Amino acid sequence: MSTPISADDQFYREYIIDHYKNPRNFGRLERPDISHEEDNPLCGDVVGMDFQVKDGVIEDIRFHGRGCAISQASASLLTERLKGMTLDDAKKINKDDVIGELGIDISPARIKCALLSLKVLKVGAYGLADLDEE
Amino acid sequence: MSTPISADDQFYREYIIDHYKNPRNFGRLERPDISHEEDNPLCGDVVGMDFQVKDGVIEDIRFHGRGCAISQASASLLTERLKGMTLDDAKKINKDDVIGELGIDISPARIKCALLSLKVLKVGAYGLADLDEE
Amino acid sequence: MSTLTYDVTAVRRDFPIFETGIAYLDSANTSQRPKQVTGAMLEYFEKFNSNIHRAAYRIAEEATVRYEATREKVRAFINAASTKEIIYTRGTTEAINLVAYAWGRKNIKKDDLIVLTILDHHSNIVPWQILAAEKGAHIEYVDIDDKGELRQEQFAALLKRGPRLVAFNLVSNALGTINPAREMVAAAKKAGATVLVDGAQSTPHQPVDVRALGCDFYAFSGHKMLGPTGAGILYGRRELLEAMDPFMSGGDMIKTVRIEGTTYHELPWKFEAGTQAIAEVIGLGAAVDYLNGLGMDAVRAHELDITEYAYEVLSEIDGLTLYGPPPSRRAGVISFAIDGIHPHDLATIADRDQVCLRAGHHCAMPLMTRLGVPATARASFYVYTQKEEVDRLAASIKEAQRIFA
Amino acid sequence: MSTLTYDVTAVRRDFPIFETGIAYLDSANTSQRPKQVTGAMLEYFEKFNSNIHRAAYRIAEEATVRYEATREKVRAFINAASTKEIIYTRGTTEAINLVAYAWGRKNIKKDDLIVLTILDHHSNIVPWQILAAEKGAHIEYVDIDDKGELRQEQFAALLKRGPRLVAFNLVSNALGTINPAREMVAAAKKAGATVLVDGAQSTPHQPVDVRALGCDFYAFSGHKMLGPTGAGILYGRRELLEAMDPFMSGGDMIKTVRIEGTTYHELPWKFEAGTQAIAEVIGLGAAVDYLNGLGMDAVRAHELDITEYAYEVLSEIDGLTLYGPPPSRRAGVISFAIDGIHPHDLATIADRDQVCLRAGHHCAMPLMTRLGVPATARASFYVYTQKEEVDRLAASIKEAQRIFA
Ligand SMILES: Cc1ncc(COP(=O)(O)O)c(C=O)c1O
Ligand SMILES: Cc1ncc(COP(=O)(O)O)c(C=O)c1O
Repeated sequence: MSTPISADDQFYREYIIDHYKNPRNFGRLERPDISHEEDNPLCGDVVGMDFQVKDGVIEDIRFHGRGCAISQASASLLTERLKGMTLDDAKKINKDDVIGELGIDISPARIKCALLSLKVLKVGAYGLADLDEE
Repeated sequence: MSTPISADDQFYREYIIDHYKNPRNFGRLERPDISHEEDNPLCGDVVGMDFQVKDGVIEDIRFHGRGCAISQASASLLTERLKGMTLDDAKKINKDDVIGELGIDISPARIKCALLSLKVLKVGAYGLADLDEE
Repeated sequence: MSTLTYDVTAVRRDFPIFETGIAYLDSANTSQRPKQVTGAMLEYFEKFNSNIHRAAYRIAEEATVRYEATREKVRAFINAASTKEIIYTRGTTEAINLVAYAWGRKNIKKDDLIVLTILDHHSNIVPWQILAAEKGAHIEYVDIDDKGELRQEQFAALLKRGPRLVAFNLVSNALGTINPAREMVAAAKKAGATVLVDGAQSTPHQPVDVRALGCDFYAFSGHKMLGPTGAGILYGRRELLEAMDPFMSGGDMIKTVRIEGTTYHELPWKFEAGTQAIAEVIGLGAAVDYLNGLGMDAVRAHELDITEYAYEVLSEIDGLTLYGPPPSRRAGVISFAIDGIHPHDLATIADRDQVCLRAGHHCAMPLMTRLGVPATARASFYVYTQKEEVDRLAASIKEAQRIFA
Repeated sequence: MSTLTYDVTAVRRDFPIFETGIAYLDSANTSQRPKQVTGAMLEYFEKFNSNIHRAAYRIAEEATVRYEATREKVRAFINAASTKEIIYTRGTTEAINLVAYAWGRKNIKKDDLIVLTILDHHSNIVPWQILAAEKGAHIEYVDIDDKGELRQEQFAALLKRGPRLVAFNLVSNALGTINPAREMVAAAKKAGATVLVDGAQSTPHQPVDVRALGCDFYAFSGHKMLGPTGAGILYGRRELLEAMDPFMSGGDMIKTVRIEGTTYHELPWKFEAGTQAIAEVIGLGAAVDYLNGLGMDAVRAHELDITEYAYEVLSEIDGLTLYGPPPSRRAGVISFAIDGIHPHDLATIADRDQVCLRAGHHCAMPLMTRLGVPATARASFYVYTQKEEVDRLAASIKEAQRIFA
């Protein structure tokens, strides 16, 4: 076999597993200003986010969903980053940021998992229909 | 080139060219007892035959049509054979007889040309719909 | 030929891809192809590459003979009555769509009932949904029991309602369930239905006899049975095919074309419009030869052997749930789940060990909904699968459990 | 690249079939394939053979990337705006049928006018005849003049009647006529018609720019442009494709399938149901690369050179009638007849000299009826054709004349 088994650990780094098993900001907000959910029908991943916004700042945020470690850890990481951010700054977050934050080498087949939470943000907060069309 | 040019002559033997250029029994009968025409739509060959039958014997026969040397020479040869034959005997003529009479090595692509006149006989005189189903 | 004499090592030597070191456990998705199949295609490309049926020169005759020879091979392989009943398609999906368009639009009427099953592949669901919507017909789905087997009493009840069409797969690609197709077809025919059997997962893996089966249509894909992509088969009973209008139209499926109108070619060519996948059909013929060389009974026995082994090995893993019936009533397909690990993560980790494992809904979303899971992991086997590959899968699962511990 | 630097001998070295000694003069029927194309297919079969879009392991990702890469290559090759507009089909025939079913059944209404031409191939006639019969629409055919060129004044008159659809081939496969497609499309669009261009004979032989052309649909076959059998292309303008329902349905073209109903995948996959011809699509990508390597201007220049030469050589033969326009206004296709010798007999005699010549109606029966002949002989050329092959054809013709003298 050409790839040693230890390569897996590089891919599924500990903090990803940690975010997957102990998701931050998991749950729902009672009265969100924005609430949006997206799914990836091909693999069944679901991510939804509730935002509480005041004066253009994301004051609180929760996510819910189910799916693979990549999609759920990526959502957890994104909520951590978004909390306290202005919507204007949040708008600037792009694919590379999200993938960079995951810090792993994502194969084409899994990239949609990694970007599902970003899609929720973009569509939910800015009404962008298609991530590819930004 | 693997096949010498003289091989053509073997294929298009002189009597085939002769039957093609000087077809025997060519034309129409005024009051045929049986008259039938078939075409080979793929290559446009047409052969039709008029039969005059008395007491089960083919007393006179004419063919008409157009097409390649194989189809027309084969029709010409077949009429020569049929003239004076009983319908019962004519019924026994099969593919191998017709191909044998042509006396040449016919490729699969041209076999339909060679057998068109036989089809006219079978369908016209016996109502067989499909030569393959005999 | 018994499993004892089945020489999987010799078989594997015919598949150059195994030199890459992969453990290929996704044959229900698409199979690998032996060099006999690619060789037959290359021979066409390099020795007699030309179009068929149209030309008067020798290489085109050779191509036509080889292309038509596959039809006879396939006919014999599934024991159809005539080569006129063997229609080339791109695969199962096109075969079923052909029936939905060319038979369905003519024969399915408002308020007609179509019976499918919850085990069916999207390719045997969506065409009927579209047809039903167009015609105002209804669809009912036969459910499964806890073992993943069709609820025959429910099927019997549906038949009482006089369905116009019954369509189901002989083997489920998602669970591996082997349906009692012969009994089901007989009951459906008795109830007056036209019956289509989706043979995508049965034809590659067990002996098939469409006449014994008694169905009206039978569809399968070459690429799942060692053949190349791009070639598959629709078998149809001659009376039905004769009565159908063409599906696609254009070159080759016609007898005469005139401004005033057109007459169609006879069977099977009536359904083969335009230049066909010639090289691929020739490759499919080589695949049938290859399978005949192994013997379909031996193929089934080998797969059963591997499946029993895999079932045992996987059963021993903690936190692993197996879906579907016991090995003796399933084909070489095992769907499973691991507690706390999403199938996609498992597949990704397995991939790092060069273990090719499928994760997803297996084009059977209604079944996934029924099972209450978004996806499963699936290992599937074929003529070249060896136990060592199952062991590699088990090792990958354990590695995933370590990472996610 | 000028014709002077075009090195046909080097090109021919890429085509192993020429080692058999054939003079292949039937490229309008199907082309030969270079080893770069078969090599790309073999690489798939032996290194990353797997299904696409469905799996999470690396070889499947590699297959998916290669498969989708062809889409971008094709997009650039015909200068489409987006890969969403590039749909894989089996060939031109399936592409046109797709439009006839998925666009035509929705948009063609009773008493609508469809304008075709007498130069069209059956694949661009029969689907419209069937659709017109189903809908109660009418078809009119633009006639040709004595040179085999479309009568533009008649076309203009038909456009005044406000056709719903205009469909014609850019290059006639039977006569080689290059139609003034840009002007025709512009006029048809101005008249409010939807326009389909059959590019089966243009795409392989000259630079194509679908946006400059301005048509709504453009169809062609991989197997006529050095690609394998089994893969072709439908280009469609995005708005039209978006508005269309799917053609075939099943695996992969869906987003979600539920018992209650189904949602479809986005473009281009909405139109690609079931396992596609993966190896063949990858081979088609290699064919596009190969043609780009030669340069399509150089390809056209080379073919023009051969065509002019052949035109001259054939013109000198007694009793030979040439059909169609002069070389500068035709593609590398020459249809002809010999007094007293049926085209089939000629082709058979040529075949004895290993000269592959087509004889027949070229799937253009309405044109044959119009010309008043049952069939013609046809020689057609491509990137690998050399003048010596034309000389061999001339020798075979003279031999046939000797035999039939
Ligand atoms: C002008 C034209 N249109 C359509 C076709 C049909 O193409 P295919 O047979 O590849 O579907 C052909 C080729 O035979 C053609 O020459
Ligand atoms: C049971 C079943 N039916 C239909 C299909 C569709 O086959 P294809 O994708 O070759 O058209 C498949 C394979 O994916 C299958 O497993």
